[in-house]
Amino acid sequence: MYIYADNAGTTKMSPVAIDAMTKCMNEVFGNPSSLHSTGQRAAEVLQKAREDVAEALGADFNEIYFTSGGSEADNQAIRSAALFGAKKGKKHLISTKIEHHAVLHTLKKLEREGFEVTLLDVGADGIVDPADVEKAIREDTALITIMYANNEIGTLQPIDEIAKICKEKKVTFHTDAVQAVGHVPVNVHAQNIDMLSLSGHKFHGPKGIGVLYVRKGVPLFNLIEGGAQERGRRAGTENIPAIVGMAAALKEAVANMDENMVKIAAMRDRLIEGLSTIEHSRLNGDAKKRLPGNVNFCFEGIEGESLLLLLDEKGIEASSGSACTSGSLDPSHVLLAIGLPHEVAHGSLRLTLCEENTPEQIEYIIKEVPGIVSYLRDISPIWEELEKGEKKHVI
Amino acid sequence: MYIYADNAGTTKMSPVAIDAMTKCMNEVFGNPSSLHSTGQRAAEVLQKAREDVAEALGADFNEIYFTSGGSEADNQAIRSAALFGAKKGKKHLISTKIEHHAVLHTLKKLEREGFEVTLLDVGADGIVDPADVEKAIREDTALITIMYANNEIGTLQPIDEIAKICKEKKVTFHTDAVQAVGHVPVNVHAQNIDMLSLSGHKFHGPKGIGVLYVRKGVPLFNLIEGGAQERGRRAGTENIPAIVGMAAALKEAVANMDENMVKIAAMRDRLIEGLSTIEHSRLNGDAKKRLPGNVNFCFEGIEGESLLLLLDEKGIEASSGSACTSGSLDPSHVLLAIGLPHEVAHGSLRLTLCEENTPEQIEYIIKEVPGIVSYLRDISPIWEELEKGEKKHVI
Amino acid sequence: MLYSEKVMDHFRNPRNLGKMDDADGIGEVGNAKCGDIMKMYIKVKDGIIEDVKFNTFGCGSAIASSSMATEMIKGKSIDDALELSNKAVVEALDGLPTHKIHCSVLAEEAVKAAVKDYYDKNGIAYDKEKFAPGSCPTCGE
Ligand SMILES: Cc1ncc(COP(=O)(O)O)c(C=O)c1O
Ligand SMILES: Cc1ncc(COP(=O)(O)O)c(C=O)c1O
Ligand code: FES
Ligand code: FES
Repeated sequence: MYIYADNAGTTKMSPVAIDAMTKCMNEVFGNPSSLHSTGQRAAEVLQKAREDVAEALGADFNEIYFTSGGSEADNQAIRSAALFGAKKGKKHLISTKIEHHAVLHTLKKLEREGFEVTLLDVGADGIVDPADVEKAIREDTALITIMYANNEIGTLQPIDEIAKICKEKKVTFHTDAVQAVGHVPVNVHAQNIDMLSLSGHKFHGPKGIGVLYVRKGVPLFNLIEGGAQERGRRAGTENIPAIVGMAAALKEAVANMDENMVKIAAMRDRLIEGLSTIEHSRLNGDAKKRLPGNVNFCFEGIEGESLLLLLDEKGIEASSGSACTSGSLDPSHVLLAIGLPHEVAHGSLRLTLCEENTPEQIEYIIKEVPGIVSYLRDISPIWEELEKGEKKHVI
Repeated sequence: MYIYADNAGTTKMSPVAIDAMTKCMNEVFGNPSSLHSTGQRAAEVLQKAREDVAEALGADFNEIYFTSGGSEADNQAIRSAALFGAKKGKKHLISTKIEHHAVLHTLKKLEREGFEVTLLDVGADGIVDPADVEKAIREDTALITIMYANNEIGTLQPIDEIAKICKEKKVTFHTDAVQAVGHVPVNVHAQNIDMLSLSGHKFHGPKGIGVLYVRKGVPLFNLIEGGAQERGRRAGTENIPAIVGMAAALKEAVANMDENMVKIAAMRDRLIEGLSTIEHSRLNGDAKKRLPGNVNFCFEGIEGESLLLLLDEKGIEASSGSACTSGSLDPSHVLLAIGLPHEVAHGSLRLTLCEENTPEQIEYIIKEVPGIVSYLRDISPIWEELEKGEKKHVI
Repeated sequence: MLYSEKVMDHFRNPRNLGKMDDADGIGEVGNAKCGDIMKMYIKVKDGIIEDVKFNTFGCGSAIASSSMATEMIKGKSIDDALELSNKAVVEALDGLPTHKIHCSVLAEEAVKAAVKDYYDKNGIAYDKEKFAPGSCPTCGE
């Protein structure tokens, strides 16, 4: 059996998106800045895609800026809000400890440039408390950036409450919704979101394309200077085929969202149930307030990478918060933030599902994981100590 | 007849590139950072494409950084060199007046941040004098950035001489080769180029993807922070399909370059000859030291946009340095830099050819342009004054 | 498409195009430096604009705006012609892109300049205020 269960890493493009994109590459190759028919045809297609994306987000089309992906959108949003804040003497930024590196590293850099950054803790459930957000706000707070849904443990943050606080306190609010858009309902206007980042390849759209939504009236600075594309805020010839492919995928995702959410969440819950029978395991992140497709477990006494490689042998493609997968040796900052000790954080497994997965696949995973976990524990000196009682079980 | 003659604006993707990309979207959808088979397959494909691109440029594969296009590459190269220069107290940057806005606007922004920028003049032939470059170098010069070939008038700059000067004077040299790569020979190591930008869609590859080549040992700073992709220097999930499509297009372009250059230059020269018979017209940029496919003319007494629209009616798709086409009212900074007065600079026509164009198309253009120019002159009050002798002809 | 069908129609088939040898008033506005000059000729009889012609150096919307403006004032009284606003021209053209609005301003000014020339030539007194050299909203000239 072959099971792709790493949909938070990236998704397979939907046939609808591939078709839209291929058609575009063949037929709408013009540069929308060109005056001739081929260029103007491209401009029309671009406008249509912009309107489709705006509609899917509950935004106006002129609040949509196409970027090269989620990382660029995060960088531009945060840097922009920081710079405009600094102009008014506001140099304080608020975020959480569980953000994606595109957010955390941008904040780290701004810190070196003289900004002050408050990174809020999250609870053991992986969720930030809106009261903590409110308490952290200062006179000089320029931006609050908090992710919509976490990419590792899938927890959904209380975006509505946080956005309301930001609105009351008149602080710009950005959310990295890369993992959320296309999977759970998002409506930027209704939810009072000022800025939002998304990425095409997380909902069966193409890679290398994303969106930064910026509410009308919120100033935006350029990360990439040059031509007057995207109303002068993002230079570079527009990537029409990818934009069209993303718009098609997003439309499809939103149209099928209700149905998919139910179907995927059912598989998720069965998978959580099945893996919970493994002793000294634990589900990371709140069991209910999480993305429909996210399952994240820790198994004490084993290390994530070996688990992934053995699963891969069985045809199960998953990922891990484990350091080794990312070239760094530190365990996941997200798992540490929810209070896991280092040695446990190393033994994590992330299975992220989509509507293409089947209940049969879930049963197969439930059948295969325990054996692999046992095997790895058998060869693990840590497990030996734990079993002998020389060390205490943490979970 | 339908003639696409705006290949400097963007090109139609080659079937080889579309196939490579579509195949990739269907089969190699993994995230190369993922450890499982699908991810590792993507990592292999990425590495192969990196090697192909490196080979086409005469670089090592670990000197290749994939970006979202030419603009991003230009921004990153210039900002990076400026920042590393500033660390050593070097805050002087040298460039020319005819660069692309991705370069000029980045320099303008750095100027506001405290850098000093020298923009060199070019001759009436649209070419910068290496002696001027040498004279402009100071103790505190951090970077020299000069384009390989101009996007409006197609002039090829004396890159070899300039790079040699930079090497001797130990100043980092970047070239925006967006218009050159795939069209004329480029070899970064042989030519002593430290940094080079290119963009996929200018040689029948996909949009939204480009390359920044950075010689080993030249430090590079991140424009986009986040994940550890591109050896930690450019965050964001790798756009494998576009990278593969670009690599395929570049390979194809390089393989056919000798043949295409001869074929395209012959059409270019015939087109220049044909348009030169129009009175009070002039070719912009050196007649020989120019891209094989670039033809750029000014016609006194007329305005570029109307010319483009009427050509489009005849099936000829071209572009103009005319302000009106770009949403700004200033005429092309390039045409002004080669000494054209404003009113003449408004009447420019850029025809940019590729190997898909045919000699029949060239004859058709030569047949159609004069009539349209006459018509526009007939209805132009400026032409009336010129003809009555109330104003002097400039060209 | 950048331009509406109306704009393209007036651009392709400009109405009242050409010079007029026996014009009663000629107005020229714009400036070659910024890429647009309009020259408008009017023939006036009993306060009515009997005929109008124009020549334009400029972009598609400049040509279409001048064409539309001539159509809108032909056969009208001078007073009516002076009421012609650039807004009306834009509306009649089914809209113009934002950065092209100034072309319609030029059309309005060309009409005014032609009328002013007619008044000057015929020694007719007029309210100078109304003809204050409108500075171009785009370039300020
Ligand atoms: C010389 C030059 N530099 C940079 C660019 C920007 O490339 P891109 O549009 O791929 O960002 C272009 C093309 O638009 C160009 O011609
Ligand atoms: C929460 C989150 N933010 C940002 C990103 C970055 O998106 P991209 O890789 O498209 O730049 C990702 C995915 O990698 C993500 O999961
Ligand atoms: S007169 Fe033409 S833009 Fe001002
Ligand atoms: S004449 Fe150039 S914008 Fe109208």
